[in-house]
Amino acid sequence: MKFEIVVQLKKEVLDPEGRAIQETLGRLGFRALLAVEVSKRYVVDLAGSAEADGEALATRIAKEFLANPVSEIFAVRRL
Amino acid sequence: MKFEIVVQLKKEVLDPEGRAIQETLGRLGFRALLAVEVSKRYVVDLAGSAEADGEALATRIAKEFLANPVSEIFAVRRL
Amino acid sequence: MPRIGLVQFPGSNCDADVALALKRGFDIDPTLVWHTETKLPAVDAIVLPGGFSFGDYLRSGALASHSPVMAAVKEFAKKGGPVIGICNGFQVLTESHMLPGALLRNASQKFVCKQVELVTAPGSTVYHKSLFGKTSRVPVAHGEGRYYIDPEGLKRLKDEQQIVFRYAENPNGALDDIAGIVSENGRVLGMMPHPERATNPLLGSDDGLAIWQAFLATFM
Amino acid sequence: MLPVPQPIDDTPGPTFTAVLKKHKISIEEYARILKICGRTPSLSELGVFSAMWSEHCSYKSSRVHLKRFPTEGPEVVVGPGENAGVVRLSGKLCAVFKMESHNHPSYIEPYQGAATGVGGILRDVFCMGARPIANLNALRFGERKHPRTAHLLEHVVKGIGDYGNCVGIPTVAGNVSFDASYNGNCLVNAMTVGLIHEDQIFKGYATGVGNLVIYLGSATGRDGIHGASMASDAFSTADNAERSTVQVGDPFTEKLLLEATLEVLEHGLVIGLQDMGAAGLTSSSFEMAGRAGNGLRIDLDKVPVRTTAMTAYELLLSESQERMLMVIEPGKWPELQRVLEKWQLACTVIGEVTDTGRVHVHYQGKLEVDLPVAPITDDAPKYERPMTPRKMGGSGSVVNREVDELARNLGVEKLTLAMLADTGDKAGIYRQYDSHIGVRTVLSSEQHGAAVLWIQSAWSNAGDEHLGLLTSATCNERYCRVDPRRGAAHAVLRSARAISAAGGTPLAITDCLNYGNPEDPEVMWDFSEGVDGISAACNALAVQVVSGNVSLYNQTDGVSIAPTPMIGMVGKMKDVRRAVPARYGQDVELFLLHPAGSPAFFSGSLAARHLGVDGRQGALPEIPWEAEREAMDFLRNMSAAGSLLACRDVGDGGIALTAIKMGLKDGLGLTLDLSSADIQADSAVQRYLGEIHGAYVLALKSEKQADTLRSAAALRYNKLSPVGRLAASDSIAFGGWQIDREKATETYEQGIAR
Ligand SMILES: Nc1ncnc2c1ncn2[C@@H]1O[C@H](COP(=O)(O)OP(=O)(O)O)[C@@H](O)[C@H]1O
Ligand SMILES: [Mg+2]
Repeated sequence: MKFEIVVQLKKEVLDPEGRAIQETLGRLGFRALLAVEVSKRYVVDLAGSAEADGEALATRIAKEFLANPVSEIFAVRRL
Repeated sequence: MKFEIVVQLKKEVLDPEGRAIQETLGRLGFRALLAVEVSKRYVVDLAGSAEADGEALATRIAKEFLANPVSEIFAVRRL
Repeated sequence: MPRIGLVQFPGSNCDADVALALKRGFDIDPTLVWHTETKLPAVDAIVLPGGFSFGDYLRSGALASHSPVMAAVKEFAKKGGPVIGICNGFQVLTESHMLPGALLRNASQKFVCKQVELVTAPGSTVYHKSLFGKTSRVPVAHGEGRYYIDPEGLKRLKDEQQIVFRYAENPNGALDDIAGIVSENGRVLGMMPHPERATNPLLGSDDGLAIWQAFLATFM
Repeated sequence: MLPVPQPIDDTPGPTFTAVLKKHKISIEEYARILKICGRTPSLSELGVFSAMWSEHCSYKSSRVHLKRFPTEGPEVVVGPGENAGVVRLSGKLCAVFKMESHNHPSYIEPYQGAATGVGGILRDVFCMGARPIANLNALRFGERKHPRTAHLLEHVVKGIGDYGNCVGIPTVAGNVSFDASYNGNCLVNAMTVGLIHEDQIFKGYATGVGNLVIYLGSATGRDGIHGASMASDAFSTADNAERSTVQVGDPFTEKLLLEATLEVLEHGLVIGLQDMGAAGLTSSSFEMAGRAGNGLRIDLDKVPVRTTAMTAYELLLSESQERMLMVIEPGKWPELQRVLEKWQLACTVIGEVTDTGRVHVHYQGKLEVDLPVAPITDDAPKYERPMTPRKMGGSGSVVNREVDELARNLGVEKLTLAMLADTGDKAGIYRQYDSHIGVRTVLSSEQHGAAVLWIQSAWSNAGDEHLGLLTSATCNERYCRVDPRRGAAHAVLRSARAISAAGGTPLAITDCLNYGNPEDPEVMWDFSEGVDGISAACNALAVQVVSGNVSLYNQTDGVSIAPTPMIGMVGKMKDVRRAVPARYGQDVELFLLHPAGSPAFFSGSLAARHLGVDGRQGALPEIPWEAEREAMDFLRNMSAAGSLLACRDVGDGGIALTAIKMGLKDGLGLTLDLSSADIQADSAVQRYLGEIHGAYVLALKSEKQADTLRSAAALRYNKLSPVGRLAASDSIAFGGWQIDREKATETYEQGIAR
């Protein structure tokens, strides 16, 4: 059972990487590129078959290990 | 118009981060965790409204900049 | 007097060290070339120095490889002009496809700074011939130095004798202990270790001088 | 436009009390604010006071004590009070340096907290016009087994490394230790050393009425709002609400800012320049105006922002990183823009210098701040907080006996291994730092002693082609807990010993005084004792304090940290070819240089801590100043004569641990026999594992041995005794105890941050 966990910076937190990519591509002529946000995506494969349990476990993993609550938020999605 | 571009290492390339996460969680007792894949996710916001154009541009950005064809693959998705 | 172009990207930070090494070791004053230049000045060879061009954002070397100056550097190399890329410069070379393969995050996932020993592989370029049989002590300092290439690519590198340096002790998980490779024509060298930092025994080693010497010998 | 800024509602009551509390402003301070304003302040103005009068910016609890530091000396060019201190190295060549804490932010978000700490101290140094050439970091974490320690260590080190490596400044030395008192409050102290020409030192003055105020660097977001007041706050683990104020560092922008700043200063394009550090735009504008005795008009609508709907309050107090405030003559604006564009940096005119002596801030058609500068910068509150001497820990001999007995019960071999693990191999830390970039590094963390940098400069005196700059940072918090005064003196001494052991002469220090809650009279007493200890040591060694930083309120849930006056020292040597490492890799005879008859002691020792002895117990022996000075001179002479192969000052775990570590990383065993050394000890355990003032383990070049012994015989206060050898053997033997070398290596290398 696979889940996707996307971990991204909270809206207000500076994303220097996204900014650098956007600015550099802008200078290279990609004027249509208005913004770039960078985040991380994890795909976890979990044993067992009960979807609810799986989702709970994926959420726990995201919360306790993958995301930094100080600056990041996460979203879990069944694949 | 926003697109998600997910970039990840090719299967045959060692992903030390995924492996480290899995090992750490395994040691901590998360036995149900069979595998972890890590990838980078970019959300690009593009000016203009023609979906096809947007998708073509997002793909071009992914192909020319965001992914390295030697070691990575990518997927583009409209958000 | 050899004319060497030293390319500077925003975030390059070993440019001054390279200039100092060339000055102290060979009394050469390189010409600085800013990344926005579309044409190279009249030079005999090009150095792409180490550092964190564009903050290493996206992938190290990726954004720099699209700089205007890189089109000119590619042109230069296509005509047989000698180029050396060190550390981030090597990453720029692979990202620009001027050298095969890719440099990935170290297997340890950590930045590593230490002296390493480099073993020169056999081959027919100036680099191979002038350095073969020596081990060179040269420092590495990088977070993304794990050389990777697919099996066919590796086979080609070996068949064509494009591998120049191997680590005696692999610090980053590089495939086949690869620390430095050269283009098929032997003119473009990329290496992770920093020969500009190994130019005086007081700084830990002067084995880098022979590497610079070999670079100069590609065109002198 | 309103004639005065919109006043807050200060009707006495719970709401108003809460507003004051949130701003950490006392009722008395508020009365003072009313007087300064001559009316009720606006919320933005209250924010300004809160930031400017925070402990962090105003040093209100510490100022009365810091006056006692010796700050003037023949080589001191700029003392405390500027962005960083300056000391002369040779001719016109000067070193600029400062240490700063980023403790609280690093505990909350270790990676970004540590990274932005490095960024901040770098800016302090380069905004004086100096090129940074070295970073150091001094770290304190909770006990090794505490659940948060490993996480904090890993991320702090990564944050420091990623930032410094990217900017391209080598991290050449540091210091780390673990103690339960830091369980809820780690310390991250970062230091930067730069080089400058004496006549080109730049100060942050907003002079010249009509000159433009320029904003340079990253756009402003809500980062770290209230950060300046947060650093003055004792946070409780129950309340993590402040977690949203994380500042994110961007070392790439920092590198551009560094190059751009040095370029515009070199071209004489700016008149005043200041980093927007703690309390961002507020402190930089008030401080720049204050130093020049001028006023400023600031138009917040012009400030580049990266998020929407920011209030004036937020814009004034944001601590977004990698920003600078500059003052320039209007005529220089076009050229300035050209330079900054090359470095891809945004710059904007946001105001001008006025002759009003006041700061006026406008935003969205309103006057938000109208405050006089001088009363806020110069007349900030200053407290002589009550102090109560602590009851000291009694007799050292009681501790000596207790440790001896406990050690023998546990087994001396076991204790030694435990101490080796505790002070284990720091390679896991320093290998993550680029230590060679800049091609000046002769000795760094890898060689275990003070760092030595080879400074070749056109500004130095002729004949100084091999000039060396040495630097080291340290503090022993266990000593400070036993005796806050001698402990602090020891921190200065230990840095001086390390620098002398490498062959250098100490020049000056910076400090980072990390203490607990100053409202606790015993903590305040610790602090005052610390200042006196540092001053005494500086006077004894003829070095001065040229810069520093105070970090108070290092406490969690009512528990204050051990007093930790971190000392960063800079020294020099004539010829780096004579620099002496603290490690040695070959079979060699060892000698102990030590004050004759000096006592080994267990009070505050590593052994005592391992054996669970109460850390406040005991007493530190008096510091033998004459002997210390004589030994340092002797070492410098021996180094200059090229007699020393290696030299290591005796530290944690006493002579045995020091000698073991001298060869362990190179796979060497040891035989150590202290029977010919002139050490006072009641037991063998104390002799070998007890700690000692002013001692060094060293190895001599064989052809210089006879000469060295001869000159040592003439020493008045010190003895040089043969004490055994480093040898390619499988065992470590001392005082009748024996440890398997491989076991020791394994224990040591499990080390730190693997
Ligand atoms: N946080 C740190 N950053 C950089 N170097 C460090 C750090 N902590 C320790 N070191 C270096 O490691 C070496 C050994 O540290 P030290 O505290 O002297 O331990 P020991 O005496 O146990 O070897 C020193 O050269 C020191 O500069
Ligand atoms: Mg030491």
